[in-house]
Amino acid sequence: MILETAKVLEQRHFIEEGTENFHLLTLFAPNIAREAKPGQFVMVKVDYTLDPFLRRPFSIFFCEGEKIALLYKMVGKGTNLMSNWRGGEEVSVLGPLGRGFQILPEFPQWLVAGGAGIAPLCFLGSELIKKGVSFKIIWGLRYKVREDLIDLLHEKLGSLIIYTEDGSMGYQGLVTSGVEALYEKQKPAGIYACGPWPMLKALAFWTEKENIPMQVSLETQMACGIGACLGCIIEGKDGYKKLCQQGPVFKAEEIKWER
Amino acid sequence: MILETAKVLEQRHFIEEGTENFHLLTLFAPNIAREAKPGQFVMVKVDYTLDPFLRRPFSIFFCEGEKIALLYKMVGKGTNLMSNWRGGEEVSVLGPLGRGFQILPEFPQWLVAGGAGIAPLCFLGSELIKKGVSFKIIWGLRYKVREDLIDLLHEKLGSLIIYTEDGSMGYQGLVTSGVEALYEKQKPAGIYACGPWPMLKALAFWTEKENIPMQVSLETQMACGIGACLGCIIEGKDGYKKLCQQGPVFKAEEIKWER
Amino acid sequence: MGKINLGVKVGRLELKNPVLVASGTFGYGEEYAPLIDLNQLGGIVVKGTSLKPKIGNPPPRLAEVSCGLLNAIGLENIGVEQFIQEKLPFLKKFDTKIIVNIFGFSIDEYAALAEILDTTGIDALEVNVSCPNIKTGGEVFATDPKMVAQITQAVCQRTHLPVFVKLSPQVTDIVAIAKAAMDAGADGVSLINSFPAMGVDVFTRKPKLGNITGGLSGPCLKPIALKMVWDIVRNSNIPVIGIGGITNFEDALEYLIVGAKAIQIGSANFLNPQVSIEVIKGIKAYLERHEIKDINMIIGSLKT
Amino acid sequence: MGKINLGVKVGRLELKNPVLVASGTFGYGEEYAPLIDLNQLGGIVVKGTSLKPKIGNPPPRLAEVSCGLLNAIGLENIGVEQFIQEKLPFLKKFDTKIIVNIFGFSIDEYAALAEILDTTGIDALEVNVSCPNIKTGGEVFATDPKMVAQITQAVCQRTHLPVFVKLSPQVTDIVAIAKAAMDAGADGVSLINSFPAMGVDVFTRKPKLGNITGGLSGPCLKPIALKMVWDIVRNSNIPVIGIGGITNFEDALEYLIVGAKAIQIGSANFLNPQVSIEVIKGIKAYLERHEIKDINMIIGSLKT
Ligand SMILES: Cc1cc2nc3c(=O)[nH]c(=O)nc-3n(C[C@H](O)[C@H](O)[C@H](O)COP(=O)(O)OP(=O)(O)OC[C@H]3O[C@@H](n4cnc5c(N)ncnc54)[C@H](O)[C@@H]3O)c2cc1C
Ligand SMILES: Cc1cc2nc3c(=O)[nH]c(=O)nc-3n(C[C@H](O)[C@H](O)[C@H](O)COP(=O)(O)OP(=O)(O)OC[C@H]3O[C@@H](n4cnc5c(N)ncnc54)[C@H](O)[C@@H]3O)c2cc1C
Ligand SMILES: Cc1cc2nc3c(=O)[nH]c(=O)nc-3n(C[C@H](O)[C@H](O)[C@H](O)COP(=O)(O)O)c2cc1C
Ligand SMILES: Cc1cc2nc3c(=O)[nH]c(=O)nc-3n(C[C@H](O)[C@H](O)[C@H](O)COP(=O)(O)O)c2cc1C
Ligand code: FES
Ligand code: FES
Repeated sequence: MILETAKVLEQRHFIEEGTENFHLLTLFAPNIAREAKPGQFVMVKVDYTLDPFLRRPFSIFFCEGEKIALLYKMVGKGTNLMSNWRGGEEVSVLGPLGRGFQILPEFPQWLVAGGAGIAPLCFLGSELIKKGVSFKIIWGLRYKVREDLIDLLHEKLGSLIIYTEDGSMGYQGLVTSGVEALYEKQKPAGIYACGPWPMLKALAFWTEKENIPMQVSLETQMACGIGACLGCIIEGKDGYKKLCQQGPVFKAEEIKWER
Repeated sequence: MILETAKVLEQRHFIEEGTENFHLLTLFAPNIAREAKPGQFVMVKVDYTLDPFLRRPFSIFFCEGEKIALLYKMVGKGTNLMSNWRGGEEVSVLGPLGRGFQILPEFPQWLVAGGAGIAPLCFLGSELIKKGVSFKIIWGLRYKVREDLIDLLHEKLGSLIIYTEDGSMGYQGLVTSGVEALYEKQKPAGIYACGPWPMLKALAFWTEKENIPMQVSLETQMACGIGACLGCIIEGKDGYKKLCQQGPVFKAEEIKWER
Repeated sequence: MGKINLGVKVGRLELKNPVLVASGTFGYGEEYAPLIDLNQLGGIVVKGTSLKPKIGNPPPRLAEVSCGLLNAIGLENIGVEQFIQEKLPFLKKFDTKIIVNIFGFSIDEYAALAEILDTTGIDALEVNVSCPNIKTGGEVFATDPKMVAQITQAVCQRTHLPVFVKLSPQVTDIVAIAKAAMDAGADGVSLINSFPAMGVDVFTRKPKLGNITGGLSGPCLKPIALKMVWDIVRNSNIPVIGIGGITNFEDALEYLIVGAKAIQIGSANFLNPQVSIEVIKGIKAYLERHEIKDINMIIGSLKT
Repeated sequence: MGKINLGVKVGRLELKNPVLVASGTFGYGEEYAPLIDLNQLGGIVVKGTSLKPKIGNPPPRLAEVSCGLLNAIGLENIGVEQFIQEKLPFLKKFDTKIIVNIFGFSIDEYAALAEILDTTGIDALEVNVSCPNIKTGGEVFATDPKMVAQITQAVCQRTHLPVFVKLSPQVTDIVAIAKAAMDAGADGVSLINSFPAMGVDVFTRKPKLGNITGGLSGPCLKPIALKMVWDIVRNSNIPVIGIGGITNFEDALEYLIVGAKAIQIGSANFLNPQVSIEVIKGIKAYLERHEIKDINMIIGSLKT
């Protein structure tokens, strides 16, 4: 765990009328990059004034050499400020934090992402490629994303299966229907998933029924990111868990999915 | 008085090791430009988050056609944020505010500036040139400024007399000694001054003694800028005055200089 | 979807929408008239007014702090007579409610102000009790339920207008103070006033305000004010006007959802002179988006 | 210029510098040990500790607000026994003072905690009185001078350690509470604790916190806390530890200049884990620049 002054190497904006918008921030952060594992996250200081007040958590999207990259959506004031960062700026990054994915030996494995949930799964996918583990990656979106973002993902991960709710890219439908369709052809040895709660919940019930081990990367409000404030708890089946320290990756069966 | 969404046309940074730093922000603000008079100011919203919370007041440095320009020093978080603005950005500007200088018919007139106090006097000087009033302009600085800023001022105002405390540009000494030196050759019909309080105070005592009419542009903390909050008062000889409404330009004799 | 109703009733005071501007932050309306259409506002609460003109505190009177503003204006005002003669006629031209914020240093002064203003054609009184009681040697009225009750009663006896008592947040039990005001005849309470606070310039080692201490206002206070409004509405039926740190329509809705019947916007007017109009528009758009026909269905709708 | 003295004495507690980290924001020290050198700190106030472990409130427990943070952790902690066995040995390795923040729901619980911790080798107790008294049906101890006095006395009777009582800001008269604590035997008071507050998500119309209400902390509170410290120091000789919204050395100096003998940094640790070290460095550089040899010459040096 390192508090590092990282340098912005590049920021790419995947923005276009009618697409889901993403931003890709590449940082020179050699110390964090050296330690980072797929599924871990960083806490980014977004401003030098006090509004926004807290750091913002982001999964590591990829980690190559001395660089780490974050893929994020602009949803509020913090990410808005971040989207203005340009090459050369220095930003304070705390990481790598939390426990990452536990890579299973069996395959095939499936990586199931919803929206910005692609971020930790991309890093995981690169790692699986390195390890020679075969996997499929399914990405669910509300509507299409810009082609060059898809190109980037192809480059990192090979082919991927896309579902959009409005059918504007890939197959039409929810990512969960994609999973079920795929399941008709093949049973996975394990699933790693990241995305909105309803998606993860649906997958959790389904994998339980089908008896497929699943790891999920969850989100919650955070303050410290290092286990000190006890603010980021999430309800597990056997009590509260600190998401920043015991997670953000959990086994699906540890989590209390009914709320 | 107009609340205008102005467009940043250009920002120039007069920054160099060993110089006093200035920033020149040129705004497309046709409605404000149409009404502005020398000595008036604008209130600029510096951020879209709530820290900093208040607008920041700046004198109009020049006003040409549909453009206004602000010349400012970076002293804190608001001006720091402003210094990052680039061409094309939209910013909220309230103005023109307050009462400007009353241009006297007699000449010669002297414009005496300290530091960023040059801002309102530059606009005034341009106006005097238009009216064919002859004037001298004396600018006191702690140390030198970048040559291209001087060039810019030459272009707007013709020649100017510079005093620096460390002698790194122009004459060495305080601007007040410059005024006294000049006085040996010529008595001005009136003085307009803007700068730090001690400078204005010294000038006020001196002009009183020498019986020279002087107008000063003052500064104080402000919240509304339009006379509503009663926060910007300054002690006049006959009671408190609202700087934003009754000023920022006052006759020197109206002000209580002892504090 | 048909027309949306934004009208609310706070005690006897009917407002065409729940958005007011707060005392001391909107002058006498005339300062903002060149910048916004005053007719659109639910109401204007004018600067705190006393029997005689008041000069106020020495400068500096303002200091910016994190997400807020410190002020020590010292209740400077032109006095009630000059207000009636010079400021009120202008305000009356607009189709909006005029509420006069009054303060005194004795119960008699409050009563006298109520009487003078009763028949001037204003729409309500807001009683600022955050003043030291000069008779008891300076204890602030607002912190003692008995004193608040006495002032309220004295005011209500001398006026036919709706009366709102404006509460200070620096009390242990805000509900007790609110109840005291209601039992004494108020139509409702408005809260919060600015919070006693201070700042220091560490380089000169002097207080940032000429008066040493002042009042804190702005978004920094909102979570505190919201909780106080909630404390009152869940423990009583008292009509509440919520004040504190509102800078956009979401902030305003937070108060309404918690249970305030109307809100006031203060310091944010400085940041954005058109904020009140934007809040009204924002609330309306929110209701449309959620297909809610009447603002009153939002008020007190917090899901706990 | 010779060596600068940063050492201060707060009641019987001697600190090598006046910069502490606040309870609940620094865990048990071990979480921050990889990021900063704990030896440099004046002291560490550990997470609020109760007799038995506490599970805390349901999520969400945090919400960001303007220049601040709402939390409703619900005093989750591992209990005093587990603290002594699992956390204290690690903390003792460092050359810094260890202060344990304790809380209970009855006077007996406070007394028992004081007794258990007395001989464990910690350096002081901080008594968090912002808890509801379950015997009287939930009234918060911190708002009643009599209850604060009783708790303080019970604690002081069972321990030889310096005792600081941590005050809640939501009271009418903070000076009365501070005096009650001192008269009952405290070495000093620390203030402020977080301020009762809340937030609402206007789209779901639900409270932002699982517990509905929570405590506000952060820079938004600083001007309020500073004024409360000032109220106490100018009306008494009570040693005060100032807390609230400190994010840099200037903030810390504001408290010291007003008269606090030491300060605690809370939420800012989240923003910048190294803030406490930067504050110590900043204070030192300030003293050097102003040619002041001893931090004690700054304390209470406000020019009014
Ligand atoms: C472990 C972890 C990893 C994450 N990884 C990524 C990532 O790789 N890419 C990405 O785009 N986002 C990621 N997020 C979510 C990201 O942290 C939030 O989108 C971001 O903090 C929003 O900041 P903001 O200031 O722009 O929004 P705000 O103005 O703070 O809020 C805007 C909206 O976002 C929601 N929000 C704010 N903070 C969080 C949060 N911590 N978690 C969830 N929702 C939040 C708010 O409730 C609100 O609805 C991650 C979150 C966690 C906890
Ligand atoms: C009518 C008027 C006209 C002005 N014209 C100019 C101008 O043309 N060019 C220029 O560079 N500056 C001008 N100023 C000063 C300018 O407003 C401040 O420098 C600016 O507000 C500082 O903002 P900040 O956020 O960067 O500093 P902050 O972080 O707010 O403060 C940094 C320092 O600046 C001081 N300061 C903050 N606000 C003011 C203020 N309103 N007046 C004086 N000092 C302040 C603070 O006390 C502090 O010492 C003018 C001020 C007034 C009142
Ligand atoms: C500059 C200023 C002057 C104020 N004057 C008064 C006043 O005269 N009477 C009063 O009751 N409240 C006064 N207030 C308090 C506001 O009406 C309001 O209660 C407070 O600012 C909180 O709201 P806000 O956070 O929206 O500003 C004043 C506030 C400010 C900032
Ligand atoms: C997440 C969190 C947990 C806290 N837990 C405690 C606690 O257990 N005991 C206590 O006395 N104060 C607790 N506090 C209050 C802080 O110690 C401190 O008094 C308060 O946050 C104000 O300081 P700040 O503005 O620097 O954060 C907590 C604060 C936060 C933000
Ligand atoms: S974010 Fe603080 S404990 Fe997890
Ligand atoms: S700044 Fe508000 S009256 Fe002048």
